[in-house]
Amino acid sequence: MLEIRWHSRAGQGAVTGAKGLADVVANTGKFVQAFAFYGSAKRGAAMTAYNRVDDQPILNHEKFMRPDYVLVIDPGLTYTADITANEKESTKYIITTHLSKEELLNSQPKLQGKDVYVVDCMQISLDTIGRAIPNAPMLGALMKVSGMFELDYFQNAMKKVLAKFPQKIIDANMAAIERAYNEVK
Amino acid sequence: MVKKIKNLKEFSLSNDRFEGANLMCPGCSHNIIVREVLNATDDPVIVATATGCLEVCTAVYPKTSWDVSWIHIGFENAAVAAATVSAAYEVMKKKGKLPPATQKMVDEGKEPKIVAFAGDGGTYDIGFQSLSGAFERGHNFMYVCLDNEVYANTGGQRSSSTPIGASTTTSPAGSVSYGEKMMKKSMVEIMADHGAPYVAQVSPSKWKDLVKKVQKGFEVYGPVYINAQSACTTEWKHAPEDTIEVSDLGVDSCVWPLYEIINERDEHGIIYSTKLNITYRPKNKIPVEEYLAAQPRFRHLFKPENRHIIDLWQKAVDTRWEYLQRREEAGV
Amino acid sequence: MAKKYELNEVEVWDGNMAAAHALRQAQVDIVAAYPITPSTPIVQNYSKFLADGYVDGEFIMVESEHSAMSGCVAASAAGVRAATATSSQGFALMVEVLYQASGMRLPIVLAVVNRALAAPLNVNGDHSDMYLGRDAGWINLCSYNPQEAYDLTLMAFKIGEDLNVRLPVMVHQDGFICSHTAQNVRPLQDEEAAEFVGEYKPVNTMLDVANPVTHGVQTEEDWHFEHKARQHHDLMNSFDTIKKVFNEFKERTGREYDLVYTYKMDDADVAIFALGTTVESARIAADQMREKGIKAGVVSLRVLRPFPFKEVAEALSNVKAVAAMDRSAPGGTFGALFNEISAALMAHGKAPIMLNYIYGLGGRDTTINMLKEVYEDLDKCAKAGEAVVPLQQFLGLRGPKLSFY
Amino acid sequence: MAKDLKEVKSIDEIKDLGWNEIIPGASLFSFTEPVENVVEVPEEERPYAPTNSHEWQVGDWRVEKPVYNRDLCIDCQFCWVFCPDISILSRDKKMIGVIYEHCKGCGICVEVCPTNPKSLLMFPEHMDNNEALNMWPKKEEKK
Repeated sequence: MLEIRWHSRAGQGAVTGAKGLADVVANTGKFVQAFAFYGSAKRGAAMTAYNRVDDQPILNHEKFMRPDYVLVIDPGLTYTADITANEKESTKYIITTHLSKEELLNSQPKLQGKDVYVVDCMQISLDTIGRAIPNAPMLGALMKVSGMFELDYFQNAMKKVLAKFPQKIIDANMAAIERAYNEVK
Repeated sequence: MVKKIKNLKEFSLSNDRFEGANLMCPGCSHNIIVREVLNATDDPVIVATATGCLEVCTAVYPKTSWDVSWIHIGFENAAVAAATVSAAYEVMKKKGKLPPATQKMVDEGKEPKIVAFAGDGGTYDIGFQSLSGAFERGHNFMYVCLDNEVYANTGGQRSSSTPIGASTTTSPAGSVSYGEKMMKKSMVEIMADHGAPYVAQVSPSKWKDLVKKVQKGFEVYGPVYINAQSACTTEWKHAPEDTIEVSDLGVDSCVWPLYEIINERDEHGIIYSTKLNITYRPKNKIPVEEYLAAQPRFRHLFKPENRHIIDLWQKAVDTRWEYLQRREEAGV
Repeated sequence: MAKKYELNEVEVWDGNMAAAHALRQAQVDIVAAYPITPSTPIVQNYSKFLADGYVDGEFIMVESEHSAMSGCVAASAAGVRAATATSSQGFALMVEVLYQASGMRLPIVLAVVNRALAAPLNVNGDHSDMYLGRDAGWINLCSYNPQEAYDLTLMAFKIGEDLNVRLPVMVHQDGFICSHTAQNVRPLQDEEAAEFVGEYKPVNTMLDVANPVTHGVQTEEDWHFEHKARQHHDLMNSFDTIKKVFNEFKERTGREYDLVYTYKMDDADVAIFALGTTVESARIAADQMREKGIKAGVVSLRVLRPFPFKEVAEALSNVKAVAAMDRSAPGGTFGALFNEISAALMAHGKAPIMLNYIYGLGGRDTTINMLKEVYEDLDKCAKAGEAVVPLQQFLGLRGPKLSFY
Repeated sequence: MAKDLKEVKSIDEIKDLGWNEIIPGASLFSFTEPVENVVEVPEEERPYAPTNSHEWQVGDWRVEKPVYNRDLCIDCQFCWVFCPDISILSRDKKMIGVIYEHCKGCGICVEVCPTNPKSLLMFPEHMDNNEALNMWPKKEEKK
């Protein structure tokens, strides 16, 4: 079973991102789960979302998770949220930041020695989508880091998930995914 | 389809859809009101009733006093019950799935009229939320409040319709109390302010006025509120045969003014005119004291120490009567 | 005519979306609803379906849950299909009308997204609302995941509307853990679902002006008892219809449902008896216990009401120790599951060691490790041949261990 | 299967029904067969179900009964419109009499009767109506 934890602020699209990923993965015949921790706090509050992916039907309903991937889509959460909670030795971190990987590790020492990737999903989403919704670029980065799907395949699959949106928005998301895919380090 | 009723003789040709051998008190106004409302139309009628005297006395298993479809759910939900029956009717009409007999009536221009009956407890108090919601949503139905100013079904407790000075079982008059302390809530205006196309106050003793208003209500599309004075022999404590006389005293003293408020709306539902019409002006406006004296629920007000409440009553009634007349003159 | 909704063979739906699609496919005539977390998305989704032309009926956004259920009662008595959804405080506000719906024998469907009851206020999942309504005379179906929330909601219409049943049906799913968790769901196509559910069969409709009917009578002591007896009789006998509908559904989809759910109970020595999503998590715990040589199994109710008294006893007939997992504050006694299971076992001459765990209140995470602890307790007791741990324990609670008896 | 209350022929039969014979939901029917437009059917022609209160009686509630004097009546229909118990039988704009099975003896009909002397008066329940008519008072002088 593959497990993913998203760190986000409410409104940044982590739940939509997690569900979009689940949609794409489900189309390959795998079993998926996408959920989130909700509190009463509104837009802007730190929150977490989760994915599970497996070849078997997913029976596990515990919220507790030892993630294979931790996706941080808001730059500030690297410093304020417990992003390393319940980590494994093999846990991979993909972190939204404008810093280089080195600068990031210096600014957040607890990430040192871990398998960390950086990508500026915030800037990418501003440039492509025009709004700070960093979920789509993070999925692009995840594809690159995990090798889960080829970029083409994933983009086509995401087009179907986004089918209800205007073409302009779909195109912007595709551009965001591609840029992050190429830029993640 | 408006039923033609020129006079009482013509009205008496009506075949009642409300039956005798129900269990209401002898001399109860509720029954008179129900008959006048149902007989005001020859179209099919469907009724929802809140818990209360009317409900517990007309549908006690295994007998029903209704020759129209009827539903009771609870104390506080007659409005939503009627409103949803109305919605269900419209859905089935749209889907073309009405029962054949009903469809036939509709084809003949006889649309079912959906009417809710509730007492003042079920209207002014516990049912107010449901009533307000149903009116705001604009369902097509008529809501008739049988206003006897007291929780009669549970043994005479005060409601927010109980007028000042009335002795009830929870606002009893005593050596240091003149009874109910609050003025009655102005339900008619409250319901008119929901934007309902038609709202009126009626008394069963003025049958023609009542029938005319009910017919007007049936003619408009949207929620209609009728506040009906319902003299209660048990809780107002007058003799059963005096029901009509006590009702007349209420109307002729202007304690129970008969009037209507019409909200005229354009095709978008925007109200462009609100008109209040007084529909009955007593030739001789009698003193409130005569109305109070006819009902032992006010007997204690005639003690010297409580006379000031009678004066207050008169002042309140005069002020309100003035207010209604000024609104009518101003056309608002 | 409503538009057909294009569905994939596999959709990724959360429990709310699954329930909303089931309501849509049943082409409910009247949905009267009031929003409350976590069931809100069901009625939001439904109103969107309506806005996009996928439903022909009417969505009435009333001013309270009390009116939501009252509206469903009136609509159902009027002779149309009615359904709604709620949770927690909204469910509590509905309770008065729940009894009226069942007493009036109206086949309303209520999607209940289980949530804790205040105070303190909490929007997360537990079974307080389910327990509050369990004696309201409704058929209660329990789902453990979004697929089942969909399946059981569709089946609820067919069960409740059966002329031998004519009772309202609740379908429970866990707040958030199911309602907001997207998983693979294999829906029926619209026409197939419509064919399965069937046209609504109005009984004594108020809209038939030629046959006036009186609904919601008063009864005195001379009749009330007979009507409640008839209602109980028909609820108890609804097992036959429930099984029939489960079978028809299996023939159509291959998905199998039974009154009681069991996992690895053939040779189990110890069993967890739970409701909701915990049932599936417990399967993982049971498998892990079996790797350690402990014969663990899982039992649950698919049908909470009517209570499958005999089948529960049968399912547990060979175990040595059972943990009844109650996800609701027990309010001064043992949990309801504990009491009901114990009664079923005793009446059938079985006496395994019975433990009661209060867990997961207000959405407290129920982990596989916690469930394994329960199995460890059960194993200890089974091996000792008597209860060597307290009979009632609070699981996953901060502070000193809380237990009774 | 529940006994269809529409098939029950008499009030006595209803009283004997067991729990297994009653209609689920305690629904009651007004008529034994469809009545297409009930307002066009006078009560004497309606197929009343035994579950319709029309078929029952409350006459024994009375202490006094209204007696009707046809000779004085002007058919104004005040008694008809204000009777709470649908107990004034009026046909073709003519007052015919009192339905004693349904009259609870409230006396409203007497109070609202405008003739002088009144065309309806209350008499003790046990008194014969002809006897009552013989005792009818004379016209009252206006004071």
